[in-house]
Parts: sequence; C-alpha cells; structure tokens
Amino acid sequence: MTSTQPANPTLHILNKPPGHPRFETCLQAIQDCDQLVLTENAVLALADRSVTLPAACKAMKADVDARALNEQTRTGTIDYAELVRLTAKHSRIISW
Amino acid sequence: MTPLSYTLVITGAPWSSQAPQSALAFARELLVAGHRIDRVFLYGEGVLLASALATPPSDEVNWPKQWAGFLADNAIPATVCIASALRRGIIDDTEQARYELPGNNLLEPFGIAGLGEWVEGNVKSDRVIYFHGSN
Amino acid sequence: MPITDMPPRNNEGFLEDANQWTPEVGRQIAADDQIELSETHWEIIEFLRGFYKSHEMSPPSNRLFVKAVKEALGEEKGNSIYLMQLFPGTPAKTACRIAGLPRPTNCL
Amino acid sequence: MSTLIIVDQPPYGTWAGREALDMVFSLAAFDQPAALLFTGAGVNWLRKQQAPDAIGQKSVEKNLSAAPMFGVEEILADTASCERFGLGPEQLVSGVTLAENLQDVMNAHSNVAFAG
Repeated sequence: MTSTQPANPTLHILNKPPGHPRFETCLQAIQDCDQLVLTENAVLALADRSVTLPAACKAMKADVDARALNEQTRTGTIDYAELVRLTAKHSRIISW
Repeated sequence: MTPLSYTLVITGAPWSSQAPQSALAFARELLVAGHRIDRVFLYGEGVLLASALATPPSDEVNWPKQWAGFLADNAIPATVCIASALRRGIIDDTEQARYELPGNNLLEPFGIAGLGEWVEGNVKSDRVIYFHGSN
Repeated sequence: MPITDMPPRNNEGFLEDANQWTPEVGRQIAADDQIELSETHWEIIEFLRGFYKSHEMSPPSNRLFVKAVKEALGEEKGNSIYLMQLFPGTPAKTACRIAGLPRPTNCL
Repeated sequence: MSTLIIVDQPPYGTWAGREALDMVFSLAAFDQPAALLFTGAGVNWLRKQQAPDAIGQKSVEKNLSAAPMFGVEEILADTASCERFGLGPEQLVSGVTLAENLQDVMNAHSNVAFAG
C-alpha cells in the first residue's frame, strides 16, 4: 500500500461505546469528506468529554433518547428514515 | 430517488446486543422509502435470532418472532449461515437428520445455507449493511 | 478382501475418529463408493491429507478444493472434470471421506 | 470490486476472527477479489508458532496459511499495531504486507467489512 488513493466519501456507522478499540479505530479512519452516524452504545460519545467528534456527525435519536442524552447538543440527531437516506446517498458504507 | 436493493447482515445476537432491533427498525424504513431488501443474512452470533425456542417473558419484545413476521409479511428471503448455525445449535430438519440430532429449532421463514448467499449479496445488491454486536 | 476391524463411521460414511485412518481403511471406504483407488487417486488423497496436516482444515468447499489442487498440482489436475472423474458426486466430499478427513460443513 | 475484511479481535478468545476467515475464503471461492487486514489486537493472529492444543482449539496460524492457496489476494497488518504488540519481522508469519496508513488501505477497496 504505497500510493495514496483518492478519497471516496464514506458513511461510517458506529455502534461501539467510547473506549472500545473499534471506536478509536473508526475515528482514526474517518476522512474530511466522510459522514459519521453514532448508533446504539456509540451515542455515549455525546456525553464523553474525552471524545472529539468529527464535524459531519449525527446520532440516532432513538438511542439518544433511550439513554437520556437528549440534553447533549454536540451533534444533531436523526431518525431511521434519515439513516436510510444517508445509506442511499453513500455508495461506500462501513459498519464498525 | 432511485430505489436501491439492499442485503442486510446481522452478526449481533438478540439479548446480547441491539443489532436485531436496530436492523429491524432500519429494514422497516427501507421499505417505507421504496427500497428493496434482497436478503437478510444471519452470521456469527446473529444466527441466534433464528431460534424458534427463544422465549422471553410475555411483556418483553420477542425479537425472533418480530423478525419472522416482518420477513413473512414482505416475502423477504432470510438465510442463516450453516457453519455459524451448527456451532450454536440452530438446526433445521435436514441438518437434524444429517447429524442425527434430537431436535430442530429453526424459525420459519429462515432457511439454512452457506456464505455463498452473502457473496451473492455482495455482488448483486446496491448496498450491504451490517448490524454487529456492540460489546 | 474387506478388512474386518473397520473403525466406526458416521451416517455419511465419514470416520468418527480421523486418527484411525490407514491406507487400507481408505481403500475400503472407496470400495463402498465403487471406487478402486489408482495412483492418480492416491496423489489427490495424499495431497488432501497433507493439506489437512498443514492447515488443520479440509478445503471448506468444492470450489476451494479444486483451487487448492490446482495451486499444488497444476491446472491439468486442478479442474473439476478431472476431480469429478476420480471422485464422483461432490469431489471434495467423496475425497475427504476416502482420505479419512472430517465431513465438510458445507459452509461455502 | 474488491472486499477488505478487517480482523481487530485477538485470536482464540472469540470466534469472530475465524468467521472473518470463512468470509474471505468464500469470496475467494467465487473468484471475488478479497484481502484481510489485521489491526489492533487482531495482529496477534500473525504471531509465529502458536500452539493452542492445550486450550482445545485449532491453530489460526495454520488455518490462515491456507489463504494464499485459495486465492486470497493480500494479508495486511497495521504497522503501528504490530509495534504495539512487539511483532517484529522475525515474529510475523510469512506473506504479510505491512500497511502504514489505514485510510489508504480502506480506500483501496470498494467494500470494507467486519465479521462481527
């Protein structure tokens, strides 16, 4: 792997909590043109002061509400209809 | 919007992960939006979603039943990976006979097959979305 | 001449314990499939047993069996027609049974 | 169209890595270009001379060594993870390509997936 490949906008769907090795790897792998969606345990990142989230980041509303994190305003929230739209828009999707 | 075809892969088990419920919420919205689901493929721990014997208390959601109803209502093919299933005791009548086992427990309309069906989804579907455990 | 102390086999004819395999046992399993083992059969059987020893697995599908034979013995032998003639049915399954290897899981 | 399967879980503690291996083998069986990337604790798959007899499991080192025979195109390992777990060139199984940049590896494949 020597040549730098052109960036292809990728949708990253992350469900691991902060501190999970894959949470860290996912944040490292995100490029400027990418979109991140936090689902399930990953929405705890909204409350975790040690986490720096990328600009293009949304959290699943159902998971945020379930965990009483709706006062946290670090990212916007989306519903499943919007998640479907994001998966249709991105030809590259990685579920972490 | 152009309708797209999707393969959904579930690798997280019910009651040890949220994967089956997130996948179901997503699958329902896919159909609402006019997309097609080519196949649902259960792999690894995800095969436990196809157990006909899972019996949660009556006031809790029965995820295998919910999924089975959704698949049947919408005529969506659903495959359980055979190697993952045999290891974890998810058995249909064919495998029961082959391995001379005392019973079978595969929930309809799930079917048992190999990873070839996942490869096919990789090649043919516009999108393949994975729902993993989160531990 | 059938051997008298044939080790136990499962309902599809695979040895219950792969360690009990001998060339004589292999010959007997093949005879049950109406196959008389020739040198060309033994070449594949020995390849499979060697493969199992090196990788602690049989080729997990018929396609991968053909690929592995091709990689090891060349295109002339690593093709499904050649292997089908030697080991009728599903070649990987028939050959594994004769070679005393575990029943493939039909995974792929 | 090529698929990258990522293994980030260590061997033996769970079955996820073996199931990743089955995925990459089945892609190869159908002549689909496929590669494996080991990263994080997953690089411990690549340590030479594993002897799992006493824990009653098969050697993932030996299982993995079948990959080239089946036509798996590349086995990659994240350099930083190898350094973290003290895996120098002498400790690594043969046939592994070291990768410096995860983003480049992922961008080189049209599909990227984990087994679980």
